[in-house]
Amino acid sequence: MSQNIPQRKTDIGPPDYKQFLPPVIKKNYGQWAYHENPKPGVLMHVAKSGDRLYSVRAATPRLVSIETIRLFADIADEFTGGYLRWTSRNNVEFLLTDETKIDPLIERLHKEGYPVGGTGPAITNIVHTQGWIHCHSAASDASGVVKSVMDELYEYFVAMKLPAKLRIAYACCLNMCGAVHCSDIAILGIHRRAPQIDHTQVRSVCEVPSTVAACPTGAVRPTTVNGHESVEVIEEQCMFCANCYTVCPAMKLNDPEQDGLSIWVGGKVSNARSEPKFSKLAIPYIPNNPPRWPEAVNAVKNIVEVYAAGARKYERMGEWIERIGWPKFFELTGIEFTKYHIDDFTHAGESYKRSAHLRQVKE
Amino acid sequence: MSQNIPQRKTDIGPPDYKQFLPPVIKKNYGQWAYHENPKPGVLMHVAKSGDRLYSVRAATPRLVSIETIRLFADIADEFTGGYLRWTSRNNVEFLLTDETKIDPLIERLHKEGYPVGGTGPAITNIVHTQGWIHCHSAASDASGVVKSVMDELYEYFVAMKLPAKLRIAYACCLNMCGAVHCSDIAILGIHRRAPQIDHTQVRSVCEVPSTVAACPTGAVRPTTVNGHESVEVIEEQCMFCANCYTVCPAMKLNDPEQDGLSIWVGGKVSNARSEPKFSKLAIPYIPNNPPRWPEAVNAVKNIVEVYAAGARKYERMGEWIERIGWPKFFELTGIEFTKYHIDDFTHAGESYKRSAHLRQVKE
Amino acid sequence: MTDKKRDTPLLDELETGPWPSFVKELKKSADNPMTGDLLGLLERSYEEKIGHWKHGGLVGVMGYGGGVIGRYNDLPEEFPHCAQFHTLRVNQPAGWFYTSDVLRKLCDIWEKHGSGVTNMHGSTGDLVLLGCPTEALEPVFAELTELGFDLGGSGSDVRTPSCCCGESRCEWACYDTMAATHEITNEFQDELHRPAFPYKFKFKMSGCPNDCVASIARSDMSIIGTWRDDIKIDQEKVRQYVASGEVDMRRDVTSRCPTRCMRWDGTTLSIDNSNCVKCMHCINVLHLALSPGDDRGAMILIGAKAPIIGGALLASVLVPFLKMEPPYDDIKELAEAIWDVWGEHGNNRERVGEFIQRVGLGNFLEQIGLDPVPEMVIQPRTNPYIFFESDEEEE
Amino acid sequence: MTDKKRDTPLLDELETGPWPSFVKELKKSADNPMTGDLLGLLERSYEEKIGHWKHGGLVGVMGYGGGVIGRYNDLPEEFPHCAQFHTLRVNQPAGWFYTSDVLRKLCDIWEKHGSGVTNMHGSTGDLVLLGCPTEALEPVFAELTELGFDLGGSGSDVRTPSCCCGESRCEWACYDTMAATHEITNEFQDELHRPAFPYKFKFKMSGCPNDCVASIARSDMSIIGTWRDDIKIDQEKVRQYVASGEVDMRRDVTSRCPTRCMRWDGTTLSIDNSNCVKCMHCINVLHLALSPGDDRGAMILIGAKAPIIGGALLASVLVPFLKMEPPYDDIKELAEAIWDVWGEHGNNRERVGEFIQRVGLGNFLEQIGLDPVPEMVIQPRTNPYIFFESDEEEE
Ligand code: SRM
Ligand code: SRM
Ligand code: SRM
Ligand code: SRM
Ligand code: SF4
Ligand code: SF4
Ligand code: SF4
Ligand code: SF4
Ligand code: SF4
Ligand code: SF4
Ligand code: SF4
Ligand code: SF4
Repeated sequence: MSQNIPQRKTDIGPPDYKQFLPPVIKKNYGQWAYHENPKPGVLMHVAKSGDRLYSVRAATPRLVSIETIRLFADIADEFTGGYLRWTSRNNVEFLLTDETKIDPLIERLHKEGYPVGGTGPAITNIVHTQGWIHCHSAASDASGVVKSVMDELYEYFVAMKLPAKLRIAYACCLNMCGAVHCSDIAILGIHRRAPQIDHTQVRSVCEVPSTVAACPTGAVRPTTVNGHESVEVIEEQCMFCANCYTVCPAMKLNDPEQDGLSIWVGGKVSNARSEPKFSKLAIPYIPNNPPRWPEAVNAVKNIVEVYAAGARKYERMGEWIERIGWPKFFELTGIEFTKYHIDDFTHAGESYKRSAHLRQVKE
Repeated sequence: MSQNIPQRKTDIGPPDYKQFLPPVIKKNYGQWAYHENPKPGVLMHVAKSGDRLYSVRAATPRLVSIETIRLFADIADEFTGGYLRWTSRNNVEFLLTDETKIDPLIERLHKEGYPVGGTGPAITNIVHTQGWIHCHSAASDASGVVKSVMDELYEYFVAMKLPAKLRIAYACCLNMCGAVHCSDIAILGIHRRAPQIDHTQVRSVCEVPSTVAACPTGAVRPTTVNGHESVEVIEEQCMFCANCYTVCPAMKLNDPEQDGLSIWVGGKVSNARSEPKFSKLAIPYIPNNPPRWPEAVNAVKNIVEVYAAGARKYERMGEWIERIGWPKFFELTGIEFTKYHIDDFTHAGESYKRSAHLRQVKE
Repeated sequence: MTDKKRDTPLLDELETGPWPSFVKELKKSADNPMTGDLLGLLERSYEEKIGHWKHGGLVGVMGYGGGVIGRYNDLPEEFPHCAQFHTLRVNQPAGWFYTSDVLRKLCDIWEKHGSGVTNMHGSTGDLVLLGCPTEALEPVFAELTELGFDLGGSGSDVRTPSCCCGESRCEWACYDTMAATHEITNEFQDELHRPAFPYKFKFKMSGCPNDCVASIARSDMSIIGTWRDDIKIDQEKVRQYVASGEVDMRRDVTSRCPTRCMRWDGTTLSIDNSNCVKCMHCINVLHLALSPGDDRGAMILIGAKAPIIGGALLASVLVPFLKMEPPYDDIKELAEAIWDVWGEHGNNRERVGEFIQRVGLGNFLEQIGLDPVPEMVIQPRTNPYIFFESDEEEE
Repeated sequence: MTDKKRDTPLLDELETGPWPSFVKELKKSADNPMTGDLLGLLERSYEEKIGHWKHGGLVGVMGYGGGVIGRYNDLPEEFPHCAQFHTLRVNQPAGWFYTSDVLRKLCDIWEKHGSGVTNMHGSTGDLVLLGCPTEALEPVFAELTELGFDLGGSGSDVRTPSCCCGESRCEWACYDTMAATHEITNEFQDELHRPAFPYKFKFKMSGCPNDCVASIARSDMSIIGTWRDDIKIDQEKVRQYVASGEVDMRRDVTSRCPTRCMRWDGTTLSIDNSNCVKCMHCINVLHLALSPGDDRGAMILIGAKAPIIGGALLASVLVPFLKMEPPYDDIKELAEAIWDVWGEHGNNRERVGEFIQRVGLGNFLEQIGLDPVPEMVIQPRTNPYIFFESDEEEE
């Protein structure tokens, strides 16, 4: 059992964060007075003691090579005494106290290809997932779509010119590992073909009852194929969620022609002003078009631009849409409203408009 | 087949309303300019032509004898030229043009025991149902509860001293024939004991499959009793809705000790300001205590008074509660919040507080 | 025994107090033996805290499947005169308008054959004749039709439509609710009298979003008047409201507008009508100064109902705006299209609102031939469970 | 063949443009044969528009049930070096703080045994080492623990908790998120490493309602800082904001307060704190002038998750306010009470939020021993389907 295994400890837990904190933080921990955001990507936190901490935030593609981490380590040594952190949205932050080093640091990061920005009313890094890099379930790539979209929205990362923060998330399948369900704009990989069953594989790797139970619509039924227990799928009842595939690898949904992306809008997480909101369907389907997914990129860009032009200061995407009404959102963006936009899942009825409160109806 | 049946027409539909309209309405139909509410129970509608119509509104117990209808007819002849109507909330309205007759008419109606009021920011008649007068399903009486409550709230009918309209509804069982689900205050008869099955009756008058299908929680199961098909009820799964009883008379839920009333608040129908709202549970259970249901009367009165003291002008019950928050409503009214208040039906999760937006929490 | 039955000490307590007493009403008709017995039976319920009516009973008038609710008491030996105590639901005239003359004639019929007790009116809107023995049903019906009245609905049919008084009196009515109700009731006499649906189907018509017949909460098809142009403002009268101190524009009006689309600058009220949701509030408050626009019509909402069994539903938007012109063919055709689909695919005892939830509004629209529009929803779906159709996939 | 594999014209297009390129990152490590093959495999996916990974695979380190995601490609003959390409989820230090020194050591380990590719960080918060052959799992793990790092969660266990930077830098933090996260992560090492729950269980800690780790959307137990006394106002600084023209008090602040509980009279800002719902907006905007009160703590919310399978859930209020004091026993006990109930009665693959929906929040509270309070709901129930309990009936 223990052959070849080097000496090791277990259950030690993560390292104590305190050892990685810069002195200015250790000293002023919990004693911060206020902050400012002097320029895109730069935060200044001022302690009650008067001490100042500067955080310089740079974009990363999240998927980074150890060469890049070493580069960041070198940069940290040069500018911050070796201190840095990552943010909850995969940006790297260099933590320094010497104000004069900010501009050289920014310059250096830009030179290395890691632009500084993402603070304040801006678009910050896209929270995303594995895609074709690592996940069996992916209906599209993740990193490639993110790169393509951010190349196009770059100006909104390096400047603070939007009405409010705009959070984009990406997930490559309905498991939504990437916060997609509560984002200002979300891009979601979707399947559109019922699972193709490999009956031989079912036999060897799947439990029929748990596969049947996995399907929320009851589309998966037990059956017998060539005298062996297997499953079948009632295609009209399938909405391509892939939950059956998660429990049974023999139920592949991936399909080069049918897979693609959908776009969602108007979610948020923060409690600022309005309560957290789910993202809502904007565009049901856009075909996969690697390497740059131009249709998806344009769709996202269009939504950002219409929002930027119409929203009031401090108004997040969803707050703006609720103010103008969904009919107006579809009108302004030119997106078509279809039956797919109308919820038909468990709580569907709760989304029907149950009042006479309607804005001016076009003739 | 046609023995003893007098000559008769069918499918003639209701009489044409036009023949019952007073001349001032016929003349100014669709040509009204504005209205005023000069005093409680009196409306003045002014036509573009300058003509005026006065409507004097009197309470009725809805359940009225033909003697009373004849009395109203006589009063109408005396004051309005014979014209009258009923409202959507069971008040009677006398329709006249001669302003000088208003006060004598009011006096007369009061003398006969039919008080005038119910307009404007007031409590108007209670929309209600049959109760023990006529329905097999009733968990309490209707008319008796209504009479008891309105005796106590009378002052709010004959004056216009509330922040806004306050609509009360009563229904004697969960079928809610009386608009209970969208009322400022609703009183609802409820059962609290699972159906007692009369197996002999099941055999003769019920279909087992439809009885089983009627139960929303799956509490009714087919079974065999003394060799005959019948049903049984899993008591823990029963929430006393009586739907099984509606389709199968052998499943009686009525019970002198367990039946009673529940109180609901904060619903509305109009689209004014806020969208229509459902009523929400305030008090899960109050025992039946005829003939005057004092506990229920006091509970309703308490809610009315707390509302009257706290709401702003034009704020309906539900709007007031939403402004101050439900925790405050329970605090101010002294009503206990229990697990029964927490929804556990189909869309229960939609009622959980899914945000950090909380008012000051008491220590 | 008659005496003992008439002894009603508990009910007598409900004769006191300022509110009109239903016990007094019953006593007014108590010479009628049916009502006499009813009083005794009710007193018994008050003593025992339980009802004494039995479940349903198949009675009615010939050729009709609805309009009568059969009812028998469970103590027929003690209270024989109300042993059979059915109700007749008489279709009220639109808007509940009557003359003294016609009321007296109705009373005469009911005195002759029934208990003399009525409900003015039932919750659905019918004039309810409460307490009819089986053998009197046909004579009452014959005399009613002779007088020009017909029965309303009961069972799985169109239920008696009802409406607010609308244009007969109310300046806010955006269409003629009474005319529409009368027309629709007459058009669907067969559907009203002969239950052939999966369940009941109620129409209610309100002239404006104040919804004075609670149509959005209580009808399968709710027709609510509205407008699509701008609110009309008489600025002079607005200023008078303010000058008189009667209205505080911010507190009472602009801050209560649900979309805050109004501005009062001290002299002029302006409304961003593109964001007005026609809630009626400002018009209600400033009723001498404001009124609905001129381009009036109605919206159609679908599927309200009481909670049994999937939970109560408010009606939801089906047609955001429709000009309401006699003979209201659009509405008739829409209703028929709905009945076709629901009639064929609806389960027994499944209201149309529940049916739509089951099949999905999108599919329902497709089946009745309406295009989806964003006005129908509060918001698009939040879950990713889209039933993509394969023809689409082929595109 | 190596050459042909390295020919990646589609991916190469993603090296251009201003945003940092993941393709460049891959190429930086492409001397590593694993990453070289990964590039080839990915190019194939771009050509074919389909992924080339196979479903799961039971691999891990000894004694642990989680922390490693097994992954195999489906073209092992063409791309043998990434035929086994597992990931190790390394539990990040709270707040994602590092020194250059420790990062270099991590890189050295990963260079020695793995692909050289990482995710900084995964969506749950782990430092993800992407691409490890099976035989290297144990050596990597041993070297990681030697360096002071441990694995995070995967499978049906506690998932790696994460938090916002909180008191390390942010003046709004209402409790010490990093300390709480570190403490809770260490307390539950066993639950984190040895899956024994019905499904995953995520903790996320945010210092205030801005919720910078999206805890309310993405964690089974969301701990959000808040306060229960009054917002602190420096009136002088408020006036400076106005004087400088930077802030329009009505447009930017008072009219955006969700409960409109603020008043600005031109010189003084007053807040009706009893109606403030602590949304943070006014503090966010007037950050130099306003701050959360002094009586700080956190609320606990429960049950957020992604849509699979009943639809996405946001977390809902479980404890409206709790003082957050080390060693956070209240929270530990609460979590354990929840796991006991959910562990016993939860279905396989049923998140705690779904479990609560199934059994009902009321019952769940009873089982974990919390009293119901109105703060837990938006509103009380609207349907009348109350499961009255019979002991109550007996009272
Ligand atoms: C560094 C970071 C926390 C961390 O520990 O990593 C952080 C840091 C700050 N956040 Fe945040 N937020 C961070 C993720 C978030 C998230 C989570 C997310 O996006 O996934 C949210 C919720 C987003 C949402 O609602 O969808 C978030 C919602 C906010 C808000 C509320 C914004 C709003 O109006 O809705 C504020 C307040 C503000 O911006 O005025 C805020 C404010 C701040 C402040 C000003 C707090 C402070 O005083 O330090 C920090 C700088 C903000 C900035 O970037 O402009 N932070 N912030 C995260 C940076 C992510 C990044 O790299 O871009
Ligand atoms: C007569 C009647 C219609 C009918 O055809 O029978 C009617 C008549 C008027 N209603 Fe109504 N409403 C009538 C039932 C309703 C109902 C239905 C109900 O209560 O079941 C509602 C919806 C109630 C709800 O939301 O729960 C209703 C909500 C309104 C409103 C909106 C009130 C609000 O702020 O929410 C107004 C506007 C107002 O009061 O300013 C209104 C206004 C009016 C006006 C002023 C309209 C007019 O210009 O003629 C009428 C006199 C109102 C008054 O009584 O103060 N009427 N009104 C009904 C009288 C019932 C009664 O006997 O008391
Ligand atoms: C008479 C009346 C109550 C009243 O006192 O006014 C009434 C009485 C009955 N209703 Fe009702 N409903 C009456 C209006 C309503 C309304 C209100 C409305 O129409 O605006 C509702 C709520 C709105 C709706 O339709 O959802 C209503 C919702 C029900 C339900 C629940 C239906 C549902 O889908 O949830 C039932 C149960 C059923 O249909 O089996 C029901 C069933 C009944 C039955 C037939 C009892 C039964 O199970 O057989 C009651 C007969 C009582 C009796 O002994 O006379 N009654 N019923 C109302 C009809 C009078 C009229 O024609 O004017
Ligand atoms: C690596 C990561 C995505 C990433 O690129 O960052 C990830 C990757 C996977 N997730 Fe996830 N999830 C990851 C964060 C999330 C999150 C976000 C979060 O934790 O904040 C979510 C949404 C929040 C939630 O938990 O609900 C998430 C919701 C899921 C689900 C849906 C769970 C649900 O209850 O709805 C699944 C399906 C499952 O569990 O069977 C899933 C399953 C998976 C699996 C294990 C696929 C599977 O079916 O076996 C993926 C392995 C991918 C791979 O090949 O490495 N992943 N997953 C994230 C973990 C990295 C880390 O440890 O830091
Ligand atoms: S979102 Fe789906 S495809 Fe993407 S990493 Fe998560 S489980 Fe895999
Ligand atoms: S993809 Fe989802 S809906 Fe389709 S069969 Fe599988 S589990 Fe059922
Ligand atoms: S509410 Fe129930 S008990 Fe009352 S009349 Fe309607 S069906 Fe009968
Ligand atoms: S009363 Fe309702 S819940 Fe109880 S058994 Fe009958 S149908 Fe089922
Ligand atoms: S619904 Fe509108 S039109 Fe009809 S009576 Fe009420 S206020 Fe007037
Ligand atoms: S009708 Fe309602 S929404 Fe329209 S302006 Fe008036 S108050 Fe605002
Ligand atoms: S959640 Fe609050 S405390 Fe934490 S970083 Fe964001 S703003 Fe600061
Ligand atoms: S924190 Fe939010 S709710 Fe409280 S006063 Fe400020 S804006 Fe209003």
